[in-house]
Amino acid sequence: MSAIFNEYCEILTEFLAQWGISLELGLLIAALILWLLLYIGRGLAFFRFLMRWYQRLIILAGLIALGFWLFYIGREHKIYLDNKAMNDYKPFEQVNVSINGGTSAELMARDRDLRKVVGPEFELKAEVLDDNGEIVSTVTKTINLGFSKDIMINLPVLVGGSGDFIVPAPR
Amino acid sequence: MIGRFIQNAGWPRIIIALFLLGLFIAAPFVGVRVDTSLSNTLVRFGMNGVMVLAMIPMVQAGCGLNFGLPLGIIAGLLGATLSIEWNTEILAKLVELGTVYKISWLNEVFVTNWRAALGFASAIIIAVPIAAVLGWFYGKLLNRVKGDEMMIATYVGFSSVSFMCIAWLLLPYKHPTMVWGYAGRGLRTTISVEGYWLHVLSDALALDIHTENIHLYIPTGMLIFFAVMAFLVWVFMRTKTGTAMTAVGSNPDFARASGVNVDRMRTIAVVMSTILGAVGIIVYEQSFGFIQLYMGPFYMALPAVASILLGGASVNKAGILNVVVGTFLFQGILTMTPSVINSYLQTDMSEVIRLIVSNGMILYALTRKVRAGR
Amino acid sequence: MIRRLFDIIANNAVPAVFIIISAFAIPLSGYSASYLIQELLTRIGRNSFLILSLLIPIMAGMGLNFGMVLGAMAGQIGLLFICDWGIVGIPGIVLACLIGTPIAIILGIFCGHVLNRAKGREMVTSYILGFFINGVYQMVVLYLMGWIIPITNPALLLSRGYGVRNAVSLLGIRGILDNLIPTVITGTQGAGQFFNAQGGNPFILLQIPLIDGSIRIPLATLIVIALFCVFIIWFRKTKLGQDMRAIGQNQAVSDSAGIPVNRTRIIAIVISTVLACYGQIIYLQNMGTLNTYNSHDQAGMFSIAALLIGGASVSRASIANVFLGVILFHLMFIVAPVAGKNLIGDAQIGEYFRVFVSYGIIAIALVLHAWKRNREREAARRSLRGNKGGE
Amino acid sequence: MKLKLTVISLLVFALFAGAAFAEPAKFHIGIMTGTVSQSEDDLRGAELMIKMYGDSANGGMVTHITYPDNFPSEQETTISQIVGLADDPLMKVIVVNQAVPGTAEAFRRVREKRKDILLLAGEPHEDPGVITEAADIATHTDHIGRGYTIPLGAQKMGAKTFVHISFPRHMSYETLGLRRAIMEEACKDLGIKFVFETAPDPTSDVGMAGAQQYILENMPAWIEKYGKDAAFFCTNDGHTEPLLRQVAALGGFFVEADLPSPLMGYPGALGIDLSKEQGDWPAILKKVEEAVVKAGGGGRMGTWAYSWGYTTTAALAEFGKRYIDNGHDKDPKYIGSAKALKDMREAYDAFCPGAHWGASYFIEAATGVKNAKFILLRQDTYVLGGGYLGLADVEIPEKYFQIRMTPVKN
Repeated sequence: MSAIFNEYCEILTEFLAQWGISLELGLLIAALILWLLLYIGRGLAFFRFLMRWYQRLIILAGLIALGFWLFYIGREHKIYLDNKAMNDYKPFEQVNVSINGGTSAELMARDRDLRKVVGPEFELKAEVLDDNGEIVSTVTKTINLGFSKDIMINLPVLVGGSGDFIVPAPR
Repeated sequence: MIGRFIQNAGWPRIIIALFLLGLFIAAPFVGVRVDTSLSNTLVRFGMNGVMVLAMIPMVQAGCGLNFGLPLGIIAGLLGATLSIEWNTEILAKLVELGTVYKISWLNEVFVTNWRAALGFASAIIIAVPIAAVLGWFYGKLLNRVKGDEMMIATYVGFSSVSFMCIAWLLLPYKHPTMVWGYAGRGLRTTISVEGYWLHVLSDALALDIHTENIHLYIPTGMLIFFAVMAFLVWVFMRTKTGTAMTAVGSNPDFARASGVNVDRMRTIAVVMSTILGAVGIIVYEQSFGFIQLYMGPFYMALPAVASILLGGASVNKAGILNVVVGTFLFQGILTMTPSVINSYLQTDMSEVIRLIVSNGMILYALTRKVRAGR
Repeated sequence: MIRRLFDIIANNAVPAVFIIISAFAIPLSGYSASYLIQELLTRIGRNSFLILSLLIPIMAGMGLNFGMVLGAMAGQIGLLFICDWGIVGIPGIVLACLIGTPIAIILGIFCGHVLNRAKGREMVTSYILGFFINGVYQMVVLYLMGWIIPITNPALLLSRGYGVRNAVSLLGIRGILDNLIPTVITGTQGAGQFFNAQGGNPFILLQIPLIDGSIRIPLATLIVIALFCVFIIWFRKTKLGQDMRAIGQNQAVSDSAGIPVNRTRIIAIVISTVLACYGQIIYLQNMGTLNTYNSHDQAGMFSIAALLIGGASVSRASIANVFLGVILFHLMFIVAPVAGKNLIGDAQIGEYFRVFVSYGIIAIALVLHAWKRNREREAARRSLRGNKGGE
Repeated sequence: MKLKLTVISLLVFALFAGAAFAEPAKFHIGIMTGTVSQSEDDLRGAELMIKMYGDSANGGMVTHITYPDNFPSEQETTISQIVGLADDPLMKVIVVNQAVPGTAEAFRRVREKRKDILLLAGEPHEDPGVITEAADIATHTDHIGRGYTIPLGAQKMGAKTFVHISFPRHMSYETLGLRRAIMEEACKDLGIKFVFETAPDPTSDVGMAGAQQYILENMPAWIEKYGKDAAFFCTNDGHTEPLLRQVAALGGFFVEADLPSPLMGYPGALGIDLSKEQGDWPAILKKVEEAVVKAGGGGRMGTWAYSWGYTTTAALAEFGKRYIDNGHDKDPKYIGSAKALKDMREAYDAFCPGAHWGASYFIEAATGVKNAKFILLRQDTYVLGGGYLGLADVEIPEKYFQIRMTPVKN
């Protein structure tokens, strides 16, 4: 059962992806259309303000929840990538960072760069290079931002494996 | 007694008057001079008074508030610019007249001493016929759209202003102080009246006390001019035509039944309003010092409308007292709020406060229950 | 017969004049067909929602709702918040609508109450109301935001610590709805070139041999607008819609028939205000920049002008009027300045001419309508005289 | 029926419109400026270009259009006008001066359609980051450099005190507020006393007349207080006129106006009739100079010899023309290079025989990042009755780029 559902989700994702719409968004649009249909189906109940108070309350709560959800999934975050010394970690000669598979930022020692991501979660891939330009090590990490806004990631700490690689963003 | 007074004056006026009084009292504590503020209020009262007066005939004749004031203003602007354009010619003509009729004092008095006054008078003399013609057409138009005058007046005003934008560029003005420097044609956005008739009314008989402790300036001439205009309107409203006009405004059916030509009365009222608007802007300019063309007159109707409403007029009833009280209160608020509130709060909120107060007043008047009519 | 002729002229004069002006102006401007069609499509997507929001108050006999700028302001406040929080994409737009809606409802109820106190003068009252609320809006945005209302993004906030900047860039939601379903029309040759310029992003491609160049179609926006048109058609048939039309015909009769006149009028204005709020959000997502203190200024003015040019009157307007109006009015906007320049050789005269026409046309349309209504009233009075007299 | 007819006729017209004119010029330059009532100088610059290179309607090179007077509310028109320029297949350069709000969006739309058009913005109203993300090059008066050069000029002229006249609204503008902060710092370094004086805002209720009156009345007191070796500077164009009149009559120095031009303040202040000069800048300057010397202000009052708006329109168009002529459009590294900066300077110099321009790239104070698409320009100050001060080539010390805007202390 769940296998069929997963497959269906995949097909749906692929189908939506050709227009650049993510699955969540597609579901949102579907929900909206459904809501609109129901809304018309209910006739003028909403306009006449004849609904019982708890029905209104539920709708209100639903709208507020929708607001929070939109806030959560639609937020754009600035991700500062910092290749500087912190704690005992030394900056790398060069490190290439790509976020969500996008174009990679090449950071020399003591460089700082900026990338923007939309949504609460992103995948970061950091490739550390040596003097000859060979990839020494690759680290992939999924980071969840939750409701926070901008962050700075200290790459030496991240690659070094310590947990506290997230630093407050500069203002 | 007090109840009656309140009823007569109306709460909004009392509140605003108290607010204004409060501002005057608060002024010295935030470092604003009361005497200069009072002088400024009086100057602005004189500048705007005649334009507010232009509301009366139309309101009384039942044409509603004259949102089409820009039409009158345009006539005034034409008069003002033409008087400068032809300034030398006009003066030369007068000298010629003087020599022909052998009136030697004419030359001396008019051309040397009264140069500015003559320029000012010529501006008004040119503007009035233009205003009358425009007003006549405007009146004819408004007669066809009874009931919708105010909205249509607004757009007549707007479109005439934007039409004149083209005209200012194309009219064959030549005078070097008025046309654009490079091209040698087309009028400038602002034209200085310095050297022509700057402050010709304001400084006439003006009381100017400028000592260490007191800076008081009273533009007596301008105030007298306003008083004369107000008196003329007052007299006119009491003539036979004037009373007929009022009758048309308060009950058109009754007026028609008693043999008054409603449309004619309305046309006369509109012509009068337009002429007063034209004279009003010239008075305004002589004090302000600049003729503002292009989009300058665009929103000029709103302060005038707000003033008369603030003075207690309604959409279909207005008198001289409404004009005097309203203009004083409105201009007083305009002068005092920026200086006092800004000094107190250290911000520039005056513009916003003006928007809210003036439009709030108009809104209040429009939503008041009106006597059954029309 | 003569009256019928007069009616026909009064009903069609405005669109006819515009078609004639356009007929001269389009060739003079020298623009290519693909540019004109592209611009018109963009403007249909951008403006028609705003104009459609005017229809319901007209139905209820309240004239042209100049108070729609209230809704536009509500929409802008929603946009300011999502910009501050950094919400982008479709969620940003929906969230802006969600924030704007309650503000628009409150403003709409206020506007409805005010207009109920000014029956017979709705238009001029709502016009002044727009100015009044604009003052309040400026107060809120220029002084309270960042001081009492939390706004922290330095890209929005004036450096003095309170008040929002004059121009706010809406890059996060720019063209999001328009490009949701990317669609393009090209001529037979243009396709490959356009595909290259796109960098290989997927889009729906239609080929029409007549066209040179490529035309992007804001398909999703057009679908939203189409849905909204369906809504209006449906709404007319509901009980509430019927009530509104009855009130539009005659208030006294509706009142005695048991229709709550004042309440229904308020609902009409509330719907219009909320829709104007969404309309402004759609408009600004296309524009890409928000002029904090000016973007709403002309929303009402231009929407009304477009509707009137489409052949609508103060008491009667249809969906067809909206689209014809958008096309004609904006065609004028696009070609007039350049045509004026090519004709007279002075760019600014064309510009002033455009401004003059947009104000003048409202004046003419209002005059024609009032004139016609007065003639009808006069005729009615003449036929009634002897029975009751008066109105 | 009616609707159908109109739609059909519309389509017919649209097809007709396809037929464009035939042009002999190889490429076109589109120029957008304000109307005369908005900004006359900008428009006259465009007219100069039409005179030089011909109107594209008659086979020349230049297409000139204007943005609406009411540009804050009518962005839509501004945008479609600019995008309309890109409809011309020969269009290779678009110049917008001043780049009013909406220009960035218009440029983005042009970019989507045409990658080959050079987009130039003069005096952008939008933030540097916003405009340069869309435009190729934007030029702006150098509010940072002039924060140093104006006090330096005052010192060279012999001033001991520097009086900065402004009001809160202007001081809340990023550029003006920042310049004030830099001036204060520069004065400290140059050994000049810096004073801030407040005057009424002309857009407030006192109006222009009241604001000018205030300056006229207060100048004697200020001269008395700060001495005859005080230099005066005001941020508002309206204040300039009475200030100039009083400086000429009473003493003190005036380095240059906020938007310097021989036409800025001088004709009004000294009653100069320039109706015969009509756009001949050297002649205008000469006449203004004579009037200033006659009024007793020789050697104490300065200006830019050529108007900023006028030169910017012309120079940007000229830069665009050279860019295409010299084949720089083939070189992707050209924009942002030292060569481009030099070429821009030369384009400006081309319209200002005798005067020189200083040009530098904009550096964001908060991040220290150089913006290679945003060029700051300043013209050498010309002292009437004294000649050029040589400020254009002055190197601005690094520290002034780090200064942040500070609140005004009254």
